Amino acid sequence: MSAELDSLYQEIILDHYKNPHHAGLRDPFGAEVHHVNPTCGDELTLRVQVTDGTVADVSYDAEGCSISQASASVMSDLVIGRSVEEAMEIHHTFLTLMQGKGQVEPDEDVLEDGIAFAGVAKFPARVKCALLSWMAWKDATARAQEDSHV
Amino acid sequence: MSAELDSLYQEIILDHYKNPHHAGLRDPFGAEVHHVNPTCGDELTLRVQVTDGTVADVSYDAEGCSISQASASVMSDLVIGRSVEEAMEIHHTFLTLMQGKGQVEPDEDVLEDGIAFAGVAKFPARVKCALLSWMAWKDATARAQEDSHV
Amino acid sequence: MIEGLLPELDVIRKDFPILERTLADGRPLVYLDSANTSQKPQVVIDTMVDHLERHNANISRAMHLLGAESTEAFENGRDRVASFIGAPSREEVIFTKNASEALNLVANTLAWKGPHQLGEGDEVVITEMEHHSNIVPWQLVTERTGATLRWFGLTDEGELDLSDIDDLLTERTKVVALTWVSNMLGTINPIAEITRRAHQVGALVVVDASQAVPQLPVDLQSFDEESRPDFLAFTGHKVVGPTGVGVLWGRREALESLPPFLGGGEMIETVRMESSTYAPIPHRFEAGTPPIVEVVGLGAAVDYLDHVGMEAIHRHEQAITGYALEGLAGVPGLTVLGPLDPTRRGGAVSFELAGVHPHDVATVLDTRGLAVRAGHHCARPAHARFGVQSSVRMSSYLYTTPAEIDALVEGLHFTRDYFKVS
Amino acid sequence: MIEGLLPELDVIRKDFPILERTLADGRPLVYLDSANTSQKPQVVIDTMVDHLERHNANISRAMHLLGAESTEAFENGRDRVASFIGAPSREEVIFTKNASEALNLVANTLAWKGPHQLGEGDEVVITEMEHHSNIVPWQLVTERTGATLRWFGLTDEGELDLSDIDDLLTERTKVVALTWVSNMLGTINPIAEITRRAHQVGALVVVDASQAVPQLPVDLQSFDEESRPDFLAFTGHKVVGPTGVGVLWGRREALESLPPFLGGGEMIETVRMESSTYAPIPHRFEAGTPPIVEVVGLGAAVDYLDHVGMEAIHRHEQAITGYALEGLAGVPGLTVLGPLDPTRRGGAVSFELAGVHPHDVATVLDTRGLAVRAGHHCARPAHARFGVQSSVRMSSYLYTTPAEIDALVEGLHFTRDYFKVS
Ligand SMILES: Cc1ncc(COP(=O)(O)O)c(C=O)c1O
Ligand SMILES: Cc1ncc(COP(=O)(O)O)c(C=O)c1O
Repeated sequence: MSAELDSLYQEIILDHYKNPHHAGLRDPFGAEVHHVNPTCGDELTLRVQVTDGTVADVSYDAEGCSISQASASVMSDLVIGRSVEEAMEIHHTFLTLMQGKGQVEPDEDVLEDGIAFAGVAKFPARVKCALLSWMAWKDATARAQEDSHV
Repeated sequence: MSAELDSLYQEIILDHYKNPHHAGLRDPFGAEVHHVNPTCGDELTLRVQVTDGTVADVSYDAEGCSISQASASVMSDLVIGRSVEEAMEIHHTFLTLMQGKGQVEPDEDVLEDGIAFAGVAKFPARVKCALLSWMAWKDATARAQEDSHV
Repeated sequence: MIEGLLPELDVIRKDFPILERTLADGRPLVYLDSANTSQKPQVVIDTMVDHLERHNANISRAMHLLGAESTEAFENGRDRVASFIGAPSREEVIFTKNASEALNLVANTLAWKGPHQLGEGDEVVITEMEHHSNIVPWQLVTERTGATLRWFGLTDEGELDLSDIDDLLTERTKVVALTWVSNMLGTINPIAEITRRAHQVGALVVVDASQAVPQLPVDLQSFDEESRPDFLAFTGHKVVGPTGVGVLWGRREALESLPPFLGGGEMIETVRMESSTYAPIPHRFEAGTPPIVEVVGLGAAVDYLDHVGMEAIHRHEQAITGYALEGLAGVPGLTVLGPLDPTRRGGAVSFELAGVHPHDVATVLDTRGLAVRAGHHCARPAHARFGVQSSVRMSSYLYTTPAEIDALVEGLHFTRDYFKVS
Repeated sequence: MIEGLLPELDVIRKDFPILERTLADGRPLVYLDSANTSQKPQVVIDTMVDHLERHNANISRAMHLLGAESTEAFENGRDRVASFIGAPSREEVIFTKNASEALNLVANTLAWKGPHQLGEGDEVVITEMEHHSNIVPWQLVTERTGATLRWFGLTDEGELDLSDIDDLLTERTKVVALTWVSNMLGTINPIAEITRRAHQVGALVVVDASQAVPQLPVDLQSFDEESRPDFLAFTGHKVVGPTGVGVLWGRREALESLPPFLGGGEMIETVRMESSTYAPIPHRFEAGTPPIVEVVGLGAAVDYLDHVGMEAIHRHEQAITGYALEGLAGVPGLTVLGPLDPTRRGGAVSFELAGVHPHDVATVLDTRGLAVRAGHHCARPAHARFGVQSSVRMSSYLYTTPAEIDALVEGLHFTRDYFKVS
């Protein structure tokens, strides 16, 4: 039981939860979105700045549980500075991990601290928490790109 | 099986079905109602004339099955010429018989040809057919009385 | 031997516990009322029981193990249904309480502000062969918005009279709502062709597939875009599933263009006292606790049908219907309402028997263990079109045998004798 | 010994098969999420199975033996429900798909022509402690008709703030809609008193009894006329019945004054293409095939509760809730939202645990077999009122034992330790 819990609440997650990276809304940004987990009411405002096809910045303001907060922190670490294409691939890899019901082996080279979320996949009720920031990021990035194409 | 059927389709019922009494709409009348059995679409237009607290006349135009047609015929026979009060009591007796699931012994003194419907009570799907004209009569009589009190 | 029957009919019949029931006098039940509601195979019942006894919890909102299991079972039902009808996306599958609610959902929301809001000058086109559930919602919304209700008439053979289609479908037409298979006449309508024509004038097309989905292999993805309806409704209890659940499939953009229907839990994003925002489809249209165990049962039901195979079920229905039409043709004074070619119709066969009221026919048959329907089958206008007030209807399904049709025909001869019809 | 517990709690627990389930590590299930949905006794499941295996048929419309049996079972469900809530007449009991539909039925139809039609200048009054299902329908109908939505606020103790009742209830008030028992705070509202006041200004009163009917003995006939609500809604799955069925009780004249809601089969009298007439209540509001097996199951459910006795169940809930409040008070950093006197509240207890997010609390408890709810429990405005985004909620029912409460309290201590909260 404690082992099961420990697989969910890995040290990395608790560290990011207590000291989230990139938190706080910043300028400049190309798009801002507000996402809600309607199940529980967790809310997230997230900004993305895309410059020349690169995720120049991600910043956010989140109210939520350890998993959703830590996920926002890890996600920002992973995507900032990447090309949108690379970042989308990381997003895809993370999504596959989350939907794998604990059967997918995480790839540390791609996911870095994100591998700590492997245990979340075994808690279906918490998968949404881990995905909230990623979904918001994807949405915001799409909008930022749309705008930059106008 | 035929015995069961015969208990439903008694000669009296088939006779009334083939030669309905009081059929055809007549004047004068105090109230006219149109009732429908929504299950099957059987329709009945029925007129009632109440004079000095007596059911002076009942006439009707019915489209329907043997049971509903025969019931309209027997009902008219039973109530025409009675005081509204007496007729309501007969109505009540008939209703009790119909809702008795075949357990109620019919009273020939009160129901006359109406006792032939005792078998209908064992066919829940047909009880509505037997009651259609009675319900219409009750409704029309109430309206006729209301109007005469105005 | 009749061609096209399901090869293992005996085995299939064993799956349906109710078919083992014997009635008074030890007569077996002959259930010929499947267009009204279908019987349920053991696997559907067992799946529901297992859910209630081991996994019952509310969905989405619940954070615990049972909640996760229940949510997964429920959403798996959505996957199963989506794949059963070949829906382009699982999110386009909305669970309602029955087909009637699904049709009302569309009609009702078109009264309110949105790109398709109805108003004066707009027209809604239906047909004279609709079930009441695809008539009354359109009467209500047109009365309430000032729009006009129009309809296709029927030919003497019981098919849609398309001769005035150019007059009916105009740029004023905002919605065309029609049944795929008639529950009274058995007619199969040319859905793709009518949809294409309706789309040319910019109308939304709502298809009542309550009788089609149980009988025909339905694959929405196989339609090309112009001829694919915008909405499709059917009901769980006619596809060997439980009562209490229906389905509205809608093209994503069409669904997204509708304003909210019922408001409440599950369909929201954020609620403030002043105003709320709404969840994306499908949840946007699923207010309150959904029919959880019913969706779980429906998933098992469409799995069962898939397992037998919809092509095979369709062939079986055609074979039984053909056999029935032949048998009925041998009963003096019997007139079938609707098309007589079994390859061009569904499995509901309505008829009149001269000299005996439909109720009386049904009662006589009932005492012989034969369950048929008598009345207007919720299609009063179609009856009126043929100048009849009611009719008798027999309707078969994958468990119906030729012997049961023989029993029906025999029962009808008996009925004529009993009522001394000459 | 705790006073007020059900005397044969062990026997009652045996009636609920899911309670025998063991989870990972062999831990027993501790189900403390009954305000979300209740578990089902064997008799409810068995009654549904028997119906599906032996009596399944569509109702009313069917003319045969199965149809008659099914209709009788269904209408018997209506009798049982009517008697369970002391309805003045069985015809005042309408079956919907859940409580949300019941509330929407009233709100939605008030948009249309009729004696109570809403419009500009009219006001609808709700409260800040409503479930989303009693907020959103009123937001939708007021937005759509131009009426104004107003609401009672809450005191710091979690009770209705009635200090501005004279300002809120005026001759402009057309509807007052409020919950009897809060699903988040547990608060029991003075329904009779508020109804009396609302009736004085001529408003209709709609009571959301989703949490009241499972817990309190409800007897509508015991209210005097002025203080008896006009409508009362609740849901099957919270009274040990199945999903897919809800109840709207309405005073006859109030129901008769509402225009039709969903149109279709069963709710009509006569249908012509041009226009239709409608059936009397209750069928007028039951379009399409109703939740037949669900109503049969609900009948068995309320019979079961009657058999145990609602007075006894109420005492049990109070005893368990009192015991829980005591236990929770011993957990450092734990704050209960809502009234603290167990004799004046229902069985849902929401709380915060300082330093640990509700989700994380729920997950830790879940790994110990404890099922509680975390989130806003579909009552986001009430959470906002208390400045919190979400909370943990435990909710008991007739099968809950003091040992389960002990397990919860122990689990909360463990949670604090696990997250190193000091
Ligand atoms: C107070 C209250 N009202 C309404 C509802 C809605 O019930 P349902 O989801 O069954 O429609 C609930 C339960 O979720 C509730 O607790
Ligand atoms: C063609 C058709 N449409 C709609 C319906 C309505 O289905 P339900 O009663 O399940 O809402 C039926 C069945 O009764 C039907 O046959």
